[in-house]
Amino acid sequence: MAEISIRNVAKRFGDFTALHSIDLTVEDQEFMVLLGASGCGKTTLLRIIAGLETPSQGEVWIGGRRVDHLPPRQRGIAMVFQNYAIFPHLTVFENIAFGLRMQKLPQAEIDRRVTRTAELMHIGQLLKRYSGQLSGGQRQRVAVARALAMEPDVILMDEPLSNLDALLRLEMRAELKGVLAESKTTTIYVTHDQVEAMSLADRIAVMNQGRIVQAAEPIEVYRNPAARFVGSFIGNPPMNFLPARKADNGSWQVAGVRFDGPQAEREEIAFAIRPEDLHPAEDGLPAKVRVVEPLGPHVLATCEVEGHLFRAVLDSDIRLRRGDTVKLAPMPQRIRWFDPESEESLQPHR
Amino acid sequence: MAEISIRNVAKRFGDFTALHSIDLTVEDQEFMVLLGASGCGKTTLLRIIAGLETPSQGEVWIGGRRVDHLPPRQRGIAMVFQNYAIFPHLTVFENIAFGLRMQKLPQAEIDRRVTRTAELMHIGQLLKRYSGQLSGGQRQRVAVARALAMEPDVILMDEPLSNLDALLRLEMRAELKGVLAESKTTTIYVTHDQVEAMSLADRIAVMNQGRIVQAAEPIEVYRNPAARFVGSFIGNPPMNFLPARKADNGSWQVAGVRFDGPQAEREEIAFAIRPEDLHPAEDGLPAKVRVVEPLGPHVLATCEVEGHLFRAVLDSDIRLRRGDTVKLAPMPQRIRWFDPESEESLQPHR
Amino acid sequence: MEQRSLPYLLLLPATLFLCVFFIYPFLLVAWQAVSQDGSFTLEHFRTMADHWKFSTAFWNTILLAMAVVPLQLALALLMATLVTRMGAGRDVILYIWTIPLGISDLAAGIIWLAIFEQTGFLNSILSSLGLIDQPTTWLGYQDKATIFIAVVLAELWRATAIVLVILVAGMGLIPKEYYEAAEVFGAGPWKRFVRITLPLLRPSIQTALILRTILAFEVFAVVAALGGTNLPVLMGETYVWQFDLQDRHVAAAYALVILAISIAFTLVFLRTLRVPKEARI
Amino acid sequence: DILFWSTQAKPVEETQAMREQVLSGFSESVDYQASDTGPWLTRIQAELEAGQGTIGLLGGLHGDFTTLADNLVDLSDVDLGGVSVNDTFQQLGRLGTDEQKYLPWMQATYIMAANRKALDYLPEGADINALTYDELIAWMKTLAEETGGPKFGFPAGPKGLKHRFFQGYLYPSYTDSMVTKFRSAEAEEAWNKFKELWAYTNPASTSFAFMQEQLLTEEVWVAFDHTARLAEAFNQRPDDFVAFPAPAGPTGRGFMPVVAGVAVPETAPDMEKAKALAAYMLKPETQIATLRATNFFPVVDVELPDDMPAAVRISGAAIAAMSGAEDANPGLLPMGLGDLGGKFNQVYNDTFERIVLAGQDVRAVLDDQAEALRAIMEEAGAPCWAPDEPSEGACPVE
Amino acid sequence: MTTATATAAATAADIRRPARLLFAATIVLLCAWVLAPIYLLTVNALSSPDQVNAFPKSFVPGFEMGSITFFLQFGGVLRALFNSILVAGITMVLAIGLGAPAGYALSRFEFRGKGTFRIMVLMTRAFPLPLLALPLAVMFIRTGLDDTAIGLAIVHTTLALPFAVLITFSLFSGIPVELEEAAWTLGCTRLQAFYKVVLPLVLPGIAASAVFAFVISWNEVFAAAVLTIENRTLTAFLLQNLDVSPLHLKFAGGAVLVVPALIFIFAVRKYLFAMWGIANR
Ligand SMILES: Nc1ncnc2c1ncn2[C@@H]1O[C@H](COP(=O)(O)OP(=O)(O)OP(=O)(O)O)[C@@H](O)[C@H]1O
Ligand SMILES: Nc1ncnc2c1ncn2[C@@H]1O[C@H](COP(=O)(O)OP(=O)(O)OP(=O)(O)O)[C@@H](O)[C@H]1O
Ligand SMILES: [Mg+2]
Ligand SMILES: [Mg+2]
Repeated sequence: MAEISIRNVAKRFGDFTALHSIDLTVEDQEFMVLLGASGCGKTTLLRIIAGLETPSQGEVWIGGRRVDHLPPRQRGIAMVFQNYAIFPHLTVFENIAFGLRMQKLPQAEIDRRVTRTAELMHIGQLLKRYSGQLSGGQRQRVAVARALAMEPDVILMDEPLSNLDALLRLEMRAELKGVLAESKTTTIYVTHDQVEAMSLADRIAVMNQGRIVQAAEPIEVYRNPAARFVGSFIGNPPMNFLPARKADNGSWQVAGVRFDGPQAEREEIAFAIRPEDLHPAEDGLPAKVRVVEPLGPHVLATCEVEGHLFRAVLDSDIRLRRGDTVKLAPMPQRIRWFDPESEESLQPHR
Repeated sequence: MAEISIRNVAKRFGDFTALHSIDLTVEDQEFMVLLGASGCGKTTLLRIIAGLETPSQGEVWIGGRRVDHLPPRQRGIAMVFQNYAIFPHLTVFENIAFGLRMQKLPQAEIDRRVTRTAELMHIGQLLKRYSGQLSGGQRQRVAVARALAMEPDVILMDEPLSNLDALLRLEMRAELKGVLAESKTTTIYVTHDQVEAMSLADRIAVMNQGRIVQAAEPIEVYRNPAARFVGSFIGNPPMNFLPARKADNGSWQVAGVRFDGPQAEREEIAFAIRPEDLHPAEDGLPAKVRVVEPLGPHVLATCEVEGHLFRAVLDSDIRLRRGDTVKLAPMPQRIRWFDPESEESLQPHR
Repeated sequence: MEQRSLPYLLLLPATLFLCVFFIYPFLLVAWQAVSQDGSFTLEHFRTMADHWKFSTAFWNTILLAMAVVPLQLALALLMATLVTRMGAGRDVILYIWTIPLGISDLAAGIIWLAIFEQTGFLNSILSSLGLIDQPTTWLGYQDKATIFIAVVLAELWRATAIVLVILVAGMGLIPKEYYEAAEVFGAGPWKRFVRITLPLLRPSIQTALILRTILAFEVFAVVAALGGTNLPVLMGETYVWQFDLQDRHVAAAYALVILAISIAFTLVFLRTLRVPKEARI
Repeated sequence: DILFWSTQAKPVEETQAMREQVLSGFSESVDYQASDTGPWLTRIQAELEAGQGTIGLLGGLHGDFTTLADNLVDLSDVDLGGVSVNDTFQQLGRLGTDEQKYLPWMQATYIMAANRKALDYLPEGADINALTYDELIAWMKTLAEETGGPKFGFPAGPKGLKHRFFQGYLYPSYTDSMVTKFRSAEAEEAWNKFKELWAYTNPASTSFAFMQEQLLTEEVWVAFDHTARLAEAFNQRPDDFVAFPAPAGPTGRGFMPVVAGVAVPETAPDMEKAKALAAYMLKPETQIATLRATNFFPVVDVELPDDMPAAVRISGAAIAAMSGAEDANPGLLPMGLGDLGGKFNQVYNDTFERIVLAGQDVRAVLDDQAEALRAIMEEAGAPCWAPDEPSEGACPVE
Repeated sequence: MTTATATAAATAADIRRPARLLFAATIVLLCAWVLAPIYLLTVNALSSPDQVNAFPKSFVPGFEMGSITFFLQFGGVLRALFNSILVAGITMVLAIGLGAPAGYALSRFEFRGKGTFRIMVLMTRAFPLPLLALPLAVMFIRTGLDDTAIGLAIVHTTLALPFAVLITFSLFSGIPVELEEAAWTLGCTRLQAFYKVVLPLVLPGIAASAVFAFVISWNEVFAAAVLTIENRTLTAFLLQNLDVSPLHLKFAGGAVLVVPALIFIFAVRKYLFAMWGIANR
């Protein structure tokens, strides 16, 4: 049982508030991914959970125990640091074995676990090296292996795969997911790779400027962003936003096109659509093409609609050139609406 | 004029050969991206160009000058380090200004450049902080800003955006490209993000185990991998490979399906197709679905074809379940063939 | 949280130790400086200050420290830098350079006296080179300047090793990536030294400076060996008052003066070489 | 074990000789420890303050004991087995009290030594055994001029015993006084003479402590020092060096004996053994052994055997010539000063440093230092001693 | 370019021929500067009294062992040597044992009283020991610590402690806190993290301050002379009166005093520089 519950936690560094009142519960065995802009407080939150930073207010509970006053070692966690923190005076083997030795496991068990996690991380042949003799990605994998070998109740990972190439990453990601699920570990995982987030997460918590904006299942976060920020942050490229002016019959006028929308006591709200939910069609939004970038099977067209940036991911068969104007129609069930002031979602479809 | 030319460079660490005879020319003002698996020698190569590591053999030329015996500072380069190497005793401002002060630029010019690059990297409000007060991504941006501020002839960047969130990254990427093009800088850029590689690179050099396997334009690397490794490394998910047995009329038998193929004096060669170049069709390869992962607009289906791993990226409208068998047809013009021994491409289409 | 009490806990053993074995006897001695037959008086300080040798001893001490300590720091920095740039043989060189560490001030005084004596090694060399035909007097009472230089040299020789080892240990902890970054950004060896080594070495430099300065204010054996009575220093005067003149009160007053200037300089170093918390590695 | 805690016989060779040749004859084993005055005094003071200790017997110079007088055991009841001890010294050992605070142990004095080479430059008609200060100065002048550098040596270093020269030699020879005429016109002349002599003195003298070294290295050719501190020169090269009496001035040939004594602190762990050891130290055989070991002369009546070391023979003859001279003017060690002895010495040292080294005006310095001297004498309340006329109450400084 | 290590290789390009020559010359010169006086000491220790007193002095030893043997023949030399090592050893342990935790606290925590503690530590070094010796001796005699190795070691520890505290402070300041944090999350208590992660990294520096402690104790005469009687240390036993001994014995004594200390430094040399092979981070 290792449910993590963060209650009303805040952290201030002098004048600067890195975290404003965070509330978050991670279920036992859940895989929670933290997503958020650089500097939004992800690392700080992890460090507070690990007990490396004292919260300025609030409580942290792990497995039903209040832990804010416990030292890190008594919290039953393991952590992968953003910049690895590999011990320079120990070999890779000893780095991975470090936590196990602290638990006074028998040597045979240590060997077994070290070898296993090292193999998992594809660093089996580096066990005798020192960190100064490793590449960046290799170091990072040592850091992950070190945490995994602990087989803790809770594992905290701060961008553990950021320095790996796509292929390895894909593989590691799958391995990680498998291993963590098998060992029933509760995981909090910071990443800025949305594909990673989507494919690993049971739930994603999106952070913005020291606040948690939405914590939900990946597809939910992707499809139904709770706030404009989430839509604009998630998705690569992110959601497009256009102003919508109230028209008659509860419908809204967007760039000269009418759409059904939510009931709202506003003159203007925000219309939102993901770039991949667009297709060329006669009744579409008039978009002036600015840049066309090939993305393998698709093209990313960066356009302008009534002076607003507007991106579309289209099939690469469609021929587009700079300066063209195309009509892009959104898939109706994928249109989302946001309040312009609170920036929260106006959800008519549910 | 800052063409970089690397001639027959090798690097050994004791017994271990990190680079085997590398030959690579980067044109003046070219944007070259280095791609390769973790530990393949990218950082080592950059460090040799920068002069931080002495090659065990070979020559390095920059702008027509042989530079192997020059110290780094006389090579006219700037570098972004994989682990940032932000000076802990200096503020962000002074970190960015460091190289400029070395050049004894007037204070006004320093202020101007620091402010400009800091703004570019969105760290304008952090100029008074020390590195200990920055998040990982912020540090990384300081490292990039420090290199950009130098306005060097050659800039070497080792995974400069790896710790940034997707959105910021997208933005930074565009800014970087713009700034570097404008300032006519020759760039070598290490990344493991293929999208980044594709969208930034004039040419991509793919490295494998200390060798350069292919150096060509992005679309070429993507579409016509020079070696099996390139295909298996690039693309997310990467190319699928299946064994092809010689049939009559110069055609090849793959998983019971016949394809036209190259002339080759072999009994068996490798058939290759990218996951996104597949679509369900009656005459397709029979694939047994193992895992289905949603990827936003698409699904990634991990299947098995005659016992071989086989991935397909399909439209999310297609309903698939674990255990189903689907017939997946490759787009004929996208099929590639590789020699099973040399692993090099057999290019019948050109 | 244990965080709060932990530092105090860590300081406790040292503090207790010092209270029993230093503070307590120190207070007894300090009391002697300001008391006569059990009542408070500043008479002893007056006696001390009025003595004709006091200001000479005071300024000699300060001057010596000002000459020796910066030179030592510079020399040790040079040596430490050389050591870090050395490949093979580094251990041997470093060992050689730390040899004077093991030599007491008493022995150092003897060695250097043997060099500067009239029939010493310096004159022996000079005369065998034919540069002089009569042994020159280096340490005569009129040669205050040569005596001063001789003392500086001897101290430089004897006590630079301490600074060296502190600095070498400190330099060993500076990650080399910072040097690489500085190199790439155009810093030559000298600039790297000034802009990277020195600031990152600040805690070590501070330590070395403080310790050396304090020790410099206590110089005695070497000065006495080379300078005899010609170069009175505070520590020597303390001895004289304590044992020759048998006036413990004035001796204690001298000791307090040494303590006071030591603390004054220490405070200066602590201030000027402080590393802000956020700027640490 | 009896711990013999001493400020004498400090040079390692002498310490070793004390242990092996002098104290090995005692019935108990003796741990002879010689140390500088600093540790010596600190240790005994600590034991006295703590009220318990390990030191059985103290050995030191007359001056070393003055501060400790209150805590020393009366030794008048020690059975000396019939040896007759020099009266003057025994008197000094009372430290101005009625009790025998220390027993005289050994004595020495200061004499002159010269390299034979220097004798060639003696002024016309001068008798080396009856030199005057003027002749000495003339001699040194010639030497300095002829040999290219000053050749006189004087132990003016921090460990040198220069104050005894001023107290017991210079002052008596010119003023027939040590204290009373401190600032007299004669004293002024004495200092001026000394300044003259200083001009031909090796300038490095301010770091000299044991003149035997400089004599041996021939840094100086003629020197004034304690007999024990010249011994090595005579022993190593007896044929190269001569000893002769200190020079004479207008008021005679001033000289001063130095006496070392043994005392028992009240904290001695075994009083009887300590006293027995003290008595042993005064036995004639012990005294002769001590002479061999330390070059300090006996304080009891003994017949010296013929096989004494060269230093003893040579300096013994010079001492005899000095005390037997017609114009001999012996003085005594300061008495009754208690713990002001150090400051008393300092007055002379300061006067020397200011007049000779710092080159200050003689008159002014004398006036100044006379005040300090007077204050000390008054604080101590010590009556005059030879060569000053005995006084009622504190010895006056005129 | 055959230089082995990466650092050496990286900087190799910097040091081209004239610079390289200068580099080597400086090293040689500095070695000579350190070694020459030691050499002279040895020459004289191995010469006969006549040779020592001769002028011009000879620069090659006469290989007369007389003076050295004189010292080695002293009864109880071995015992005194043992005492010296014992006392210095205890001092080393005490100084590091008390000093390192304090240095750690100073480097890792911000807390009230930090400045006061630093000053107090420095005071011990800034106050002349001979004055403290009396009250300490009284205390020791009363408590039975007098004339024991531990008692003397305690006094020497007060001398060595400031070194230990300040040097370890500056060393700990050079270790990234993150490494420690990683250790905590891997199940270490603060103490365990300290000795498993921090300690190995600062070992050279710790060794350095241990050497200081050892040497300080080894060379200390005053307290040793006052506080040990039966259990004399070598310095107090043989050599405290070196400066008033004949010249040839001064040199021999100096050599006898120096050699064991040099052997000690040589022995710990590999700890001093043990970690150099491992790059940081
Ligand atoms: N000092 C060294 N001693 C021994 N091997 C080393 C040393 N430095 C690097 N290597 C090895 O050389 C290979 C190349 O390292 P390099 O740092 O260039 O990799 P990279 O391509 O940058 O990898 P990454 O993407 O993980 O940063 C790695 O296998 C690494 O383990
Ligand atoms: N010691 C500190 N003092 C002041 N500000 C700090 C300190 N540590 C962190 N911050 C600030 O707090 C904010 C949150 O930092 P944190 O490291 O948690 O970001 P993050 O979400 O992990 O970012 P990244 O993805 O870039 O690693 C940042 O803006 C950072 O500048
Ligand atoms: Mg972070
Ligand atoms: Mg790398």
